[in-house]
Amino acid sequence: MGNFIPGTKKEQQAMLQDIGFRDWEDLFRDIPEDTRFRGELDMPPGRSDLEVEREIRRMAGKNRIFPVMLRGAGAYDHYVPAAVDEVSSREEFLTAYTPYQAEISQGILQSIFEYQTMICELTGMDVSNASLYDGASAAAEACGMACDRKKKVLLLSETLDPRVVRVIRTYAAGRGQRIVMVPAVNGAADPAALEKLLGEEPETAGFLMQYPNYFGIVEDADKLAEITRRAGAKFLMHVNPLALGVLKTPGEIGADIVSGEGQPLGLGLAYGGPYLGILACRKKLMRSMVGRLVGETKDSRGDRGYVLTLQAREQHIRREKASSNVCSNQALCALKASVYLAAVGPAGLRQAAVLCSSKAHYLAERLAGAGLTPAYDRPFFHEFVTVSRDPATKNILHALADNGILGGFSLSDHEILWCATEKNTKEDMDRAAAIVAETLSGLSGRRDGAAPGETMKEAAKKTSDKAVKEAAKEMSDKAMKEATEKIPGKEVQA
Amino acid sequence: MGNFIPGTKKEQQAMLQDIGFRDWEDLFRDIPEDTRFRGELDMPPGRSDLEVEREIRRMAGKNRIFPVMLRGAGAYDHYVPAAVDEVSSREEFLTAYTPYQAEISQGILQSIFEYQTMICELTGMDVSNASLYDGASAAAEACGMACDRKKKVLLLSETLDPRVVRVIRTYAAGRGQRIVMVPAVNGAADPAALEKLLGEEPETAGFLMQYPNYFGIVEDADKLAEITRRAGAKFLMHVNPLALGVLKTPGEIGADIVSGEGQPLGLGLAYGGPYLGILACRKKLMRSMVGRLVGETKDSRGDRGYVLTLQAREQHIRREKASSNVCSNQALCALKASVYLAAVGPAGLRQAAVLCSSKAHYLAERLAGAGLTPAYDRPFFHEFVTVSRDPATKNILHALADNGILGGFSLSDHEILWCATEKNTKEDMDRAAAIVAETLSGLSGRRDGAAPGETMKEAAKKTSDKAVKEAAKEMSDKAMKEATEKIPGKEVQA
Amino acid sequence: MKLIFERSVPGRRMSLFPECDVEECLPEVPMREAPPRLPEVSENELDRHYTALAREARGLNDGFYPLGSCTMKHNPLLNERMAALEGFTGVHPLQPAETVTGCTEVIDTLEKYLKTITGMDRVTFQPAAGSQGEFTGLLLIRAYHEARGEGERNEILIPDSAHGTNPASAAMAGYRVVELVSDENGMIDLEDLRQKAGPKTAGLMLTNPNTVGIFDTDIREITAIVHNAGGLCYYDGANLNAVIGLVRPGDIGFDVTHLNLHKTFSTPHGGGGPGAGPVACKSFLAEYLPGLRAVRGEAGSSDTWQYVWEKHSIGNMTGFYGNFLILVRALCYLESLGRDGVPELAHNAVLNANYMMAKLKDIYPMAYDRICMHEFVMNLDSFHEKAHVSALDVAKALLDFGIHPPTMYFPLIVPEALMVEPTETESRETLDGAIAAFRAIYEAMVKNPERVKATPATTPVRRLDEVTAARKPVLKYDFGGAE
Amino acid sequence: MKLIFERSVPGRRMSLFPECDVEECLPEVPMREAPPRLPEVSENELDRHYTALAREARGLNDGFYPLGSCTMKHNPLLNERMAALEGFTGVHPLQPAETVTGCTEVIDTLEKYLKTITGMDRVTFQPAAGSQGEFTGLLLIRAYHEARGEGERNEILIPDSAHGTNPASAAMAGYRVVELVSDENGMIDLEDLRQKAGPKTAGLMLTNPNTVGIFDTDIREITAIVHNAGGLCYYDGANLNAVIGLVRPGDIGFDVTHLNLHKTFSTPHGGGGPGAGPVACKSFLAEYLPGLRAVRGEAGSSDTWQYVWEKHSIGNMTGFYGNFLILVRALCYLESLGRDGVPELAHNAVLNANYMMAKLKDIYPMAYDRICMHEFVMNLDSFHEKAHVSALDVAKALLDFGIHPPTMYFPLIVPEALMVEPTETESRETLDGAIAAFRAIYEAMVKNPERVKATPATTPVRRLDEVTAARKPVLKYDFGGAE
Repeated sequence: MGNFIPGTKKEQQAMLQDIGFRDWEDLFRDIPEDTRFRGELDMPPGRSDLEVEREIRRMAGKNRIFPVMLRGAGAYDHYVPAAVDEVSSREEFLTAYTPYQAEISQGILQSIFEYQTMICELTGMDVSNASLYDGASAAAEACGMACDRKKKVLLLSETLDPRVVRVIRTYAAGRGQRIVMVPAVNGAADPAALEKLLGEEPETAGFLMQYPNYFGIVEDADKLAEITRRAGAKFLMHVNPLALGVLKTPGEIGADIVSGEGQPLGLGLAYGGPYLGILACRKKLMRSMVGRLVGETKDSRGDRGYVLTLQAREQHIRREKASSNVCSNQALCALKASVYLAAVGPAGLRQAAVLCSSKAHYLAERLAGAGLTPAYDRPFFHEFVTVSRDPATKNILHALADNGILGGFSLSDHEILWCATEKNTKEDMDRAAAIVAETLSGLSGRRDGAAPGETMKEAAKKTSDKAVKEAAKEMSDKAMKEATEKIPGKEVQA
Repeated sequence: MGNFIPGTKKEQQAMLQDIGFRDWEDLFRDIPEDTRFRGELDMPPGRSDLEVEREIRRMAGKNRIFPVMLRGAGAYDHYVPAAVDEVSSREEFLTAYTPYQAEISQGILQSIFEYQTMICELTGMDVSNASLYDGASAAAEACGMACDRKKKVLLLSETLDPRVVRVIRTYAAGRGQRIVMVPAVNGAADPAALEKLLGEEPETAGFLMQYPNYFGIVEDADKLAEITRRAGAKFLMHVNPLALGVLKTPGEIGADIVSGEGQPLGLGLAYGGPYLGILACRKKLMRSMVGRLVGETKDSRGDRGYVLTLQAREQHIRREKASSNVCSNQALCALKASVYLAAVGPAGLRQAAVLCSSKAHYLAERLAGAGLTPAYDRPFFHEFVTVSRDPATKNILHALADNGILGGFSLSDHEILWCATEKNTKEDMDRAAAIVAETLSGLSGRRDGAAPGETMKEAAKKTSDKAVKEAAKEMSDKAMKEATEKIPGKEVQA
Repeated sequence: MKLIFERSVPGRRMSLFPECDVEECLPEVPMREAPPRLPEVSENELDRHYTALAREARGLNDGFYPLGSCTMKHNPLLNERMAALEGFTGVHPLQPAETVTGCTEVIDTLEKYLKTITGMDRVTFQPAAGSQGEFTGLLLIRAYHEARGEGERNEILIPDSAHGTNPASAAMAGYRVVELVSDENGMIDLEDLRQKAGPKTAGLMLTNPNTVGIFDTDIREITAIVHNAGGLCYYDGANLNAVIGLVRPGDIGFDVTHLNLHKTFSTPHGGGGPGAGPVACKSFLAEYLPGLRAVRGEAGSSDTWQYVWEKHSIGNMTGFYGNFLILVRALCYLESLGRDGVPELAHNAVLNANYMMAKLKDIYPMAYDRICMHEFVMNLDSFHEKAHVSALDVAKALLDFGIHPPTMYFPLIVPEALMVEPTETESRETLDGAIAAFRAIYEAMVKNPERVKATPATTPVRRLDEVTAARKPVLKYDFGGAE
Repeated sequence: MKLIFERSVPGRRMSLFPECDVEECLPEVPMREAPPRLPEVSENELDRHYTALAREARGLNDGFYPLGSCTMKHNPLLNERMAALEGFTGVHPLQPAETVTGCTEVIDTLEKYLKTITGMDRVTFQPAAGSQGEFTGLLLIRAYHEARGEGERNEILIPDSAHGTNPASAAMAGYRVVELVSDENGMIDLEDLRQKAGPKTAGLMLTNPNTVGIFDTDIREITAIVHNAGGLCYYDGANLNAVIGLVRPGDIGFDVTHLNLHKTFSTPHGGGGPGAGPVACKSFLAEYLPGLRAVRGEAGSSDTWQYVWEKHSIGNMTGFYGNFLILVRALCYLESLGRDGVPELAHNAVLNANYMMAKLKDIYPMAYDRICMHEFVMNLDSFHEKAHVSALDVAKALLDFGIHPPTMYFPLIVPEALMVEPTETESRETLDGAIAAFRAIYEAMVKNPERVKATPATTPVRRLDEVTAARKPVLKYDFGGAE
């Protein structure tokens, strides 16, 4: 049994007696007997390291690790440079507490200051906080920041990640804020609908869109920003930071608050966590920023140094009047992201973005050739949705899984959300497309869809069957609605 | 392509010109053209980290990792505490050079001083060096230390690990030393033969035995030591340091020089290396000790500190008169062993030794019950040899491998050298014995051997068939001889 | 120390990604005007930069860390090895449930252990931190009252000694905070509570032992008063380390609690996160729990796993299933401890705190002169009055002894507070060393208070100007030139 | 700093091993009288101890390390990740050959790369270090001569500038060492060589560039003279970093060479080891190579792998197949560099050395005033004469600038030598920083030599008394009491 207590029983007894206690009971005499738990915990007896390791390895061994992943939908299979693990596993970073004692915590404070700077560079914002729990909760905090006493309505694009929407809804419920969804057309928020809702809801605090959106589409953010700001509401963007290696920045677009999921920046998939919540804003919103901030200052000898700052916003001073209850960040995850961004640099980040985009477009073409029609006719980054004529999703994903490939994420019986990253090779994608083609031809025999080997563009040109397209569109809208509903009754992931 | 050169091509060009060179050719103008290699290296083009990792992982994936190992024979499957990896992967230890600059290398120097102390504690010797390459080369250096100008004959027990013998022979050939093997009886060096050889070879420098020996047997070291020392030769022992957690120490037995393989002390199997050569001796031999030594001293303020010392023995001062050409140690491996020994402590080391011994004895009983007779009637630690009536070795090992078990090491068609450690569970060993029993009964049908389920003791009692025992004995002696021959023509490991 | 941006040289880079093996292609959308000014460095430079930062950081591995209320106990090394297994790190959160049964076993096993430790019936691992756990717990309470048509209950009772997160969480959940007064022992004033509990009361938030390190002996009466008023009781698990295995919140009237895996359950703090703040509750609240749960399909299809929601789930706190890798570490820890190891840790946490308190109380005034639990609070008001030496000064002086200072100025009800929590993983010699340091600082203060106020003198930087930092915030590197 | 034994308290321990699940049993043989006095500590204490040691160690990650002849280049981080893969670390060396084909591929691929880099025909990975590589190479030479009935050849020619390991290795291999004189350029005196090469000559050991950092331009003539005398030529690969990809020992008359994977091929030095010293040779020496090699069985049984010996193998240098995990790292490195990256590294290694030399030679006298290769040697005899400041003093002064000093007092043919090898993985800023430090030390010496002699002042300990250490050796901890 490991208990990590250095002192032997004899030492413990000696210490007890040294300070005037007979035994453990005596030490705990202040705790009333009727509050004591006198039973035995329903746990196995303690175990040695060797045994614990064997047991935990057994559990890890039960999971299936897919050598090839074509699934994203909010968590992305990117390459993690060795430096990221090396740095973040150093015990000085791993086991430190929040750097309240600045004199002996410059290493951590500076690393956060560097992180804040990098996030500002990526987003084009003026202020980044020290990080939050994950992308979804960061988006929820962004929404909270946008609201005030008068303005408590938030417009969310229907093309947001449904998991992000869920967290926003959960947070908003507590805060008494109202969520209104802005409908989408062809996979992107409908500008007309947004304009209309902004008119109908004068208490609107802000509008939040995702960039690229849940379906991988890069929406016309400039137009949406312009409409939003014209109505006097704040423009919020939820971003994939890796895509910001190339895309026009939220700063350039005119966003007021930016949230994002930092997982693509060197964090493993890890069954969904720990991830990294990015949150940044314009300078004017600095004092309503949620979470920790590190600032530069000088020490008593005039040397540069870093401290936690603007703590007047925070809960340990403001208590119930704080901007949020957040009192930690994901410092180690922010460190990982910093090391990632320092390792790739501007050129490497661009390269990663170009690789992701290029591979996704190649995959889309190959899947179109295999018979999976693109669901939307919009520019996309590294994710896209396909529609099948038959309800083939399950068959396709099973066939891929049988070949060691985690296929795209099922949106419906007909729709799949695919993703490609720099880790996917041409060969892997060709193999996946061949498996898809085989599955589809096995399912339906061939009708008038795309012939195998056709490219997406060719297929799109050919698909003149309006009814099919409409059907696909409807299904896709339905899936979207279901996904963004507050509580689905039951959800099966396949 | 990774080249790890910080400077860009432009920077490189600027530096070249800054110091007066036109280009690379100009910088290398002193190298005669007729010595230059102007071809292209027969290697692939450089690759990115992602690609290299994919390629190397592919290679690692080709190896088979056995979840259960019952094989030792010089490399042991022990539990490696997490602390060992944690400490030894710190870049300060990993990437440092030999601690020649003592002022900034106290951490490494002290860790070696601690290692030296621990090895002295384990072996009962006065002086340990800072470590050598592996057990075999340490034994070879021990033999070299034992010799002088007059005494150049080394007696080696036939029960030594044949791989150790090979390295000793290789080293001795260079040094012009002569090796004479001391024959074994029933798996242990024959005291009478040793006494006779010592009489016949007046130039004998020393006698080397292994403890426990290659077949797992703990020989009567006291008697062998007494005979050796009476003849005026040095008594050398090659040890398993883990067994020294319980066994009478070489110091108590009266050894002059101790070598050993440190791999059991927290080093992985790693396909044979890097391992750790242990070398320790009596104080009187200190100045002929091979390799590095760290000593305690004081700094100019009187503070305690550590330095490399007694360097007058070493090759960078003595050149061809040095005690050896060794100019590095296995510092990181010695560090691992130190951390291991600090983690287990005296009680943990004893526990590990008791577990190993107990499991091996249980395994021997179960295998005897399954039909594999013990080859020798001697006390053993955690290895032992079995004999089968039929030439069943290959079948047994294949059957075990099919079940994820790396069986014992094949010594011959009939003989297997088994090992058990603290990592083997009763269940695993029962399973292995059942597979052995099944294989044997499938092979031969049952004759008059042990009935399944019999214990070793019962089986030994029953086996009265002298001829079988003799045959087994003979085979085993033959295997031993072959194993210790200098160069087998061909060796197949199964 | 240089910033990484100051080590950057244009054009330098590492080689991480392969050439593109398909046609290069970006969407036809507006692109950023200029690349982000990220550092451009070689791996060697990067490695040295972060090594230099690490050398100016302080981990538990660097020495004693008696930060009150933070439970800075040893983080077992095995846990890190286990959390790094590819079988965990390589799992996509949206994989089919039947391919992640190892993760599910981790979660289910940890839930089982936390249930028996808390005396509760169900656990959710959604919350990524203690504060999010509080928020979650309050949303459960809110959902409960609303379902019963008692949505008008809009007050949460919180003692004045509470950590600021409690009121902040209550506010986030839309509640009005009603502050309870502590008595001279730092315990809840029952009369005050009786007056404030009523038809508006949604619930009570309490940690026990409380933030001054004292176990509130009226706890059963306190929870009964709240229950009688129709409210629910929330146990803030921040101080569970003192009584784990000895007292279970579920046994003494609490309905819901969060646990800090990064405190009581030994997962590393990471310089401020990630932690994990699972919430345990009684069965009547289970239907409101957030997040999806993987369960084995109905009989007859035992190989089919699926994800299900609770009937009236409040939603999601984080995108997927919380900070999973933190759960792996906590599970390792509990597997190591086992049923007997759990109460032992509480014994020794309390022993170590009382030992230090006993050895210091002759010169360091304690806020409460009674047996403490896992931590104790000094009141250095008299130091300040006599020698103008503040709690801050004493804390900074400890830095020169290589000791991480205690928590300062918390709880708010104690002036010039220093809160010391040694934890059970410290040896007697470490405690004795810290005691000697405290006593040496006291001696220095008596002889020469200015010396104490001039500390620290051995740290990479000296006392930092926090006022200017807040007044003229510089929150990112200034690259110079036009922005 | 405490020794780990001084942190030990009887009875403390970690919990690493399970209870015994079978009957406990030890062989009936004599047991040790008392347990070894190993440390008794908790994991927390152990972790802190080694952290404290690490903080007083200096890795490449801590800064510039221009140790001449040691090639302290950056150790790529990916290599460590790859060497830690369980697919490598978990392989028993005596597993059946067909279950270790991944290891065999590592070895065979690395052999292929080292063959093309050296211009040789075969490689053995048996030697665990450069010195063992030398010994191996000499045993090959010995076996060759003996096989031809020329066993009387018992002399090895070695320049006076050589590293001490060369003569020591020759002695170990049973050879008499004949020293060759260096000329005023640090190169071999051809006349001297012609006189000494003869029927007794077994071979020549040479490194080129030599230990003073100069490429011996007569190299082809040198090897021809030795060959004509019937001897073989051994290339000491210690300085290969200067010319890798540009000059191949196999092309310029060498028959056998060792390589230091921990120098040229970026594997970490580990504080003194483990490294690896593979030996490459021409095909006529291959039949003598040591160690077993896994090969695929004959045609028709392509799935059967087996281990084979060379026909006249000299035996084994290490127990199994050398330091395998070091090979994995070197392979990673070469996979990263590729055919174009290899010569680039040599270019930049030489550029960096010449850059530093050019920026220092106005005040620091160079032993040889000509283009250097990857390192250069200063001769500070004049400093010593003028200001009584020795090479040692300059080295120690560099410590206060956070720079690891160059190699001191080597090679022996240069008095007051400092040998500087920057390596290719250092940036211009790092070189400029070191140049500034050297210049500052020079200024200090001119103004106040005593200040230089009082260095280092910023290190955990000051200059240590090495004389007493050697005179009264204390080589292990004194536990006190009766031993």
